[in-house]
Amino acid sequence: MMVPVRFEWQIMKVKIIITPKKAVLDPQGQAVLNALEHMGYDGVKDVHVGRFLELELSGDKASMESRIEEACHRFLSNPVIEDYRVEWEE
Amino acid sequence: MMVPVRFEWQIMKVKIIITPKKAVLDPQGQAVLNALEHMGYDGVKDVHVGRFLELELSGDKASMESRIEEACHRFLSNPVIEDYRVEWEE
Amino acid sequence: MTQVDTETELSTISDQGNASKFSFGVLQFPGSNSDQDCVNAIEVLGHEAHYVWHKEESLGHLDAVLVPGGFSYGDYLRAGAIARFSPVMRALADFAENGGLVLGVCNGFQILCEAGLLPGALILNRSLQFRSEFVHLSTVNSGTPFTKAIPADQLMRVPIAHGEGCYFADGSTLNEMESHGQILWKYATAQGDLEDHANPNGSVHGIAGVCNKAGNVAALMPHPERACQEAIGSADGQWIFRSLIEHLKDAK
Amino acid sequence: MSDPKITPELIRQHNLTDEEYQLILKQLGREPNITELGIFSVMWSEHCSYKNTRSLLKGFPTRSSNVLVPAGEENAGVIDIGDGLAVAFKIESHNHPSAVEPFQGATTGVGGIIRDIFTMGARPICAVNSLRFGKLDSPEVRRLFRGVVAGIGHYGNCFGIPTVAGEVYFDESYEGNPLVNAFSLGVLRHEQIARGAAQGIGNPVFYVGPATGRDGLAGAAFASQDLTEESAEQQRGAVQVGDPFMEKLCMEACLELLATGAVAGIQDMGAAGLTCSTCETAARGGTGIEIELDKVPQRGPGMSPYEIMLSESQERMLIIVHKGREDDVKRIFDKWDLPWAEIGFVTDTGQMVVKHHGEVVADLPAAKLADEAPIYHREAIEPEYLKETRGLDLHSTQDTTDVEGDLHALMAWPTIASKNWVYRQYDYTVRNGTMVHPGSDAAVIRVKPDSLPVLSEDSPNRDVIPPEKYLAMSVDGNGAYVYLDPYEGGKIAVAEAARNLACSGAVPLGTTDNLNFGNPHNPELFWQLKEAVRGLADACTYFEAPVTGGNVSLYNQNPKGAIDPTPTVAMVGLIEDPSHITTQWFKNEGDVILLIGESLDSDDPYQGLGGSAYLKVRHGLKKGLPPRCDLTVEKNIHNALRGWIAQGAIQSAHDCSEGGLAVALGECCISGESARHTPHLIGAEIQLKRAEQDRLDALLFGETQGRIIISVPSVFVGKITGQAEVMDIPVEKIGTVGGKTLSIGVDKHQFDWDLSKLHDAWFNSIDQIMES
Ligand SMILES: Nc1ncnc2c1ncn2[C@@H]1O[C@H](COP(=O)(O)OP(=O)(O)O)[C@@H](O)[C@H]1O
Ligand SMILES: [Mg+2]
Repeated sequence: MMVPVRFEWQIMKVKIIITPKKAVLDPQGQAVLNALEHMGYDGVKDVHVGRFLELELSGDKASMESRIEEACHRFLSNPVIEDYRVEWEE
Repeated sequence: MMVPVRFEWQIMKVKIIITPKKAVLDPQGQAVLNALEHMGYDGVKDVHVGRFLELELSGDKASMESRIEEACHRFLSNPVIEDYRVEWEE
Repeated sequence: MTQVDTETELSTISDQGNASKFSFGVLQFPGSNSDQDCVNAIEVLGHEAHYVWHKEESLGHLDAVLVPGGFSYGDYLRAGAIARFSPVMRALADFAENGGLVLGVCNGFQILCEAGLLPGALILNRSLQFRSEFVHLSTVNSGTPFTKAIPADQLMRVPIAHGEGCYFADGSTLNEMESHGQILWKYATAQGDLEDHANPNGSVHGIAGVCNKAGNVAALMPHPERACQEAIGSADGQWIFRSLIEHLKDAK
Repeated sequence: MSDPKITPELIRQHNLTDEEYQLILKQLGREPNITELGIFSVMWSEHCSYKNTRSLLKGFPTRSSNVLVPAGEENAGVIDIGDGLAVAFKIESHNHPSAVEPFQGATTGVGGIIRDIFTMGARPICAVNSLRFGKLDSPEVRRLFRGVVAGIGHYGNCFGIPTVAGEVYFDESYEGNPLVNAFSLGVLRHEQIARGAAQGIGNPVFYVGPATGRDGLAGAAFASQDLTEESAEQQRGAVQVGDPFMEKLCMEACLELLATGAVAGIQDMGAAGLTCSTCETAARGGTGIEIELDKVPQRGPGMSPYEIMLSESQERMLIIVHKGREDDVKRIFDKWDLPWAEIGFVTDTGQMVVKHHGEVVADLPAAKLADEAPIYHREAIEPEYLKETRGLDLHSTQDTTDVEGDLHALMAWPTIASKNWVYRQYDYTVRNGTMVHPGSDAAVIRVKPDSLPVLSEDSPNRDVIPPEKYLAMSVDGNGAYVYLDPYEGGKIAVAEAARNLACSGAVPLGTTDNLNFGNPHNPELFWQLKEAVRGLADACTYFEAPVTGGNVSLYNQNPKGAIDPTPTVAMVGLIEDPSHITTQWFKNEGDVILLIGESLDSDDPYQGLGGSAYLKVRHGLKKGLPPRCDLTVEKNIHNALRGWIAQGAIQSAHDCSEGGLAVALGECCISGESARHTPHLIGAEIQLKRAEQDRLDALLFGETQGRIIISVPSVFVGKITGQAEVMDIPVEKIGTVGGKTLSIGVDKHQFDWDLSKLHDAWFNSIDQIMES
């Protein structure tokens, strides 16, 4: 049985953008670049391909912030090959 | 001899965020949500996983804009199952 | 390249009877799919294999652990990223910490890297496509528990089947790995040359498999467990398992 | 929420004709509501009811002493393979979804067929695929091809099932309407056969698998329409996404549950999802079923009964459980972290009752819905175009003057070229069972004890270790032949599959077919269907390979017209002994090359060139009559070949198909491969005899049926030719294996091909088109 929620948490959205580190091969970015060139999109100089996550959260923002940072570092990105960036939105 | 360029092309960056359409199953988002729950991140209510592209462009912004829109629709995203959003940055 | 008749040598192993049977654990995550092949390979070699469910918190008594291939948790997010938080992985880390032998294959390699038990990471193949084909492996360091039984110059013909098998580690990590002999296998041509066209996924330096600094945890992208009988195309994968068995025997 | 009124417009949108609507009124004795209308529309679509084809399908042979579950009874047929073991296999199409979204269309196609197999209680052990696309010079075709192959690969790879064989043809008739036919085969013990019947009044009905979303709404109805650009656009909201990970868990959990004995009936939710599974299980059980939609897990809020009932969300199963055994379901599905819900129970009313918020939203007679769809006997008229295609006069095309160029062109032609670009994306080694990988005439799989589903604790067979079994399979179907002569083309599809099995050392067990045709309302297209089915049926009967199931996909047309009529035939065979497993490539220098079968059919006015790859590639023609298929001769040859294989006399066997003798010889020389970039090239020296009236191109590239190239150690040659004479089988010594070239002499002419060049043309052709 679900217990009805007692008091209003904030509902937040957070966006997490994960991109390959510069030193790491980005075969997807390269392939997209080549394909764009091939198709005649000649103003495109470089392409990087990464992952995008959107999380919906409820809770207290301050504590969420540090937990999300931790999740990004431990789980959502792999620091050996990826950088991440977190963008909050209300 | 190279003739110096007469007028400055703009160097621009554009970010493209591609996400599964709301009505379409997002098993990846679901898997990440479950994993976060298991790991004790209990404030997370929903997760969507998409792709992120960063393009470096040179050229005239106005014409680039329409070309990038076109590329998003034709090639970079799969309009059958994905939505995309373009964010410009100078 | 020497050809050794693995089938005959195999029989000498199985002939030794129950006394010297070792017990291998094969981890099972949701989405593991080469788990059964690992068990099959161990049984072909005359030893025992047991599945260990990912929700287990202890491994029980095992001589060695195999982390199998597959798509644990659908490979969602990143291959191996979710599996490495399974309860059994804590037990595995303890087992490895105490010197236990751990061999990861394919998805198992990805999981061990994600878990930090092995250096580096595996990214998308440079072709951006899944690759399923036989490759030749050249053994770089034959002085480890995973390679000691492999005869010098013996190439191993084994299948690969992966979409994210391009090994990456940064320069300083690679240097360190090299100086500790942590690079175990590289992709080679049929003649044993380490040429780029033999590299099916773009791995840095053509690396197919590595081990940790202590030398008791190793993994590779190719599937030796799917190459333990001529009937299914090759028995060369036996060399790796026979190395483990030999090592366990020596350690007794 | 008020239901819309049932208007003629709405009825039409549901693809129901006026007569069909009248029949509904009669069956119900009242007007249906919108949910009920939706249910009728999917149940009476061609996809679910076979209303246009049922009368034709009756002509198929469906029984043999080995058939345990015949076609049509359950999700897939089951055939005995001895020692208490059996196989379940079936082929199914996902053509239209793949045209809309190639990757997801293909994944869900594979997922669907795998579900059909484990629903029978079998553990799926391999997958096979049969594909047709337009010509690869179009970027759109390349996009579809790339997406479909990646999708098939992805599903099988992630699920952990080897994809071991298949075929791909490229022809302009498939432009905009690709064919994606997926096959799967599973194994089980006889005692493990599961049934899709809702048995036991009062038994609870469980829903297992992921939540229901608005996916693939009306997909079954969609599969039963002509594909116009407009409909493709409109249907885009309907794309289903496959989740092989989920299905893998679902299968493991279902097999585990079946072993507990708690299951009274099990059925997958495929096309028409919850609708089809509830009313079919009730119809099979002779019972009724009642479900409450509030209990169905739902992905989004506010789904209507109509949407829930018609959703085609993937990877879901319906399980009827013996009362009192509910806990087994909960325990096992919780172990696998899978969602489950008890949504209803079996009744004795014969009605399918659907409730939503406690109110009845559908109350329909289950058996009528499932089994009493209208049946149509469509009009069939021999097509006009045949007058023209039969009018081909071979004399109007010059005999070849560039044999070397011809062979290069044929070997590089995508339909003939190596499909390694395709199957290198498929995991074909997982499960340690694949003995002959993709790239030979038929794939060979071994069934070992661990291939079988878990056995129940109290089975009397717990301690019985079954022996290994060896299965071969091949899928075939040449649309051009069927286009030019549907009856003969249908026969050839079956004969070629049987021949591929014979070449690998196997005896046919059974067949499953997918009928990919155009709009059946068009009498000419219906004639193609009718004639092709007749050909398939005759040949299946002849080869004693009963049809155990299959699928019909009609309305395959693009704005330019219908596809070439394309029945795809997947045949499964049994190999008695592992030493009989034979592959197509030459092995040893010095072996003698023999051609079994008449090198040229002297009764064929087109000398084997009608509908041939050669005419198409070198003269741009799809004309003439296809080569004739003499089933008696064909079967004789297969029997003889298997006999010689069993005697250990044969090193390699490869049949002549597209491209004829020269292409087959080329393939024998270059198709062996030991690893990445490690082809096994071995030459051959051939000398052919030619009668005066024989054209050179016909001799080399004609597609006369019933021909097999074997290589044999010289000590066996006398024995084979002697036995052949007794059996009245033409066998001719045509050369020896060895050397660095393929060289063919005909009369005084001598033709030579460098093997590495030939290999490059053949092996890399598709890769070059796709990756440049
Ligand atoms: N889509 C595919 N998937 C897997 N294997 C394929 C596919 N297409 C072709 N193959 C394999 O390539 C080989 C040659 O196929 P094909 O030319 O159709 O042979 P045949 O003419 O003998 O029927 C076969 O082993 C076949 O299984
Ligand atoms: Mg063949």
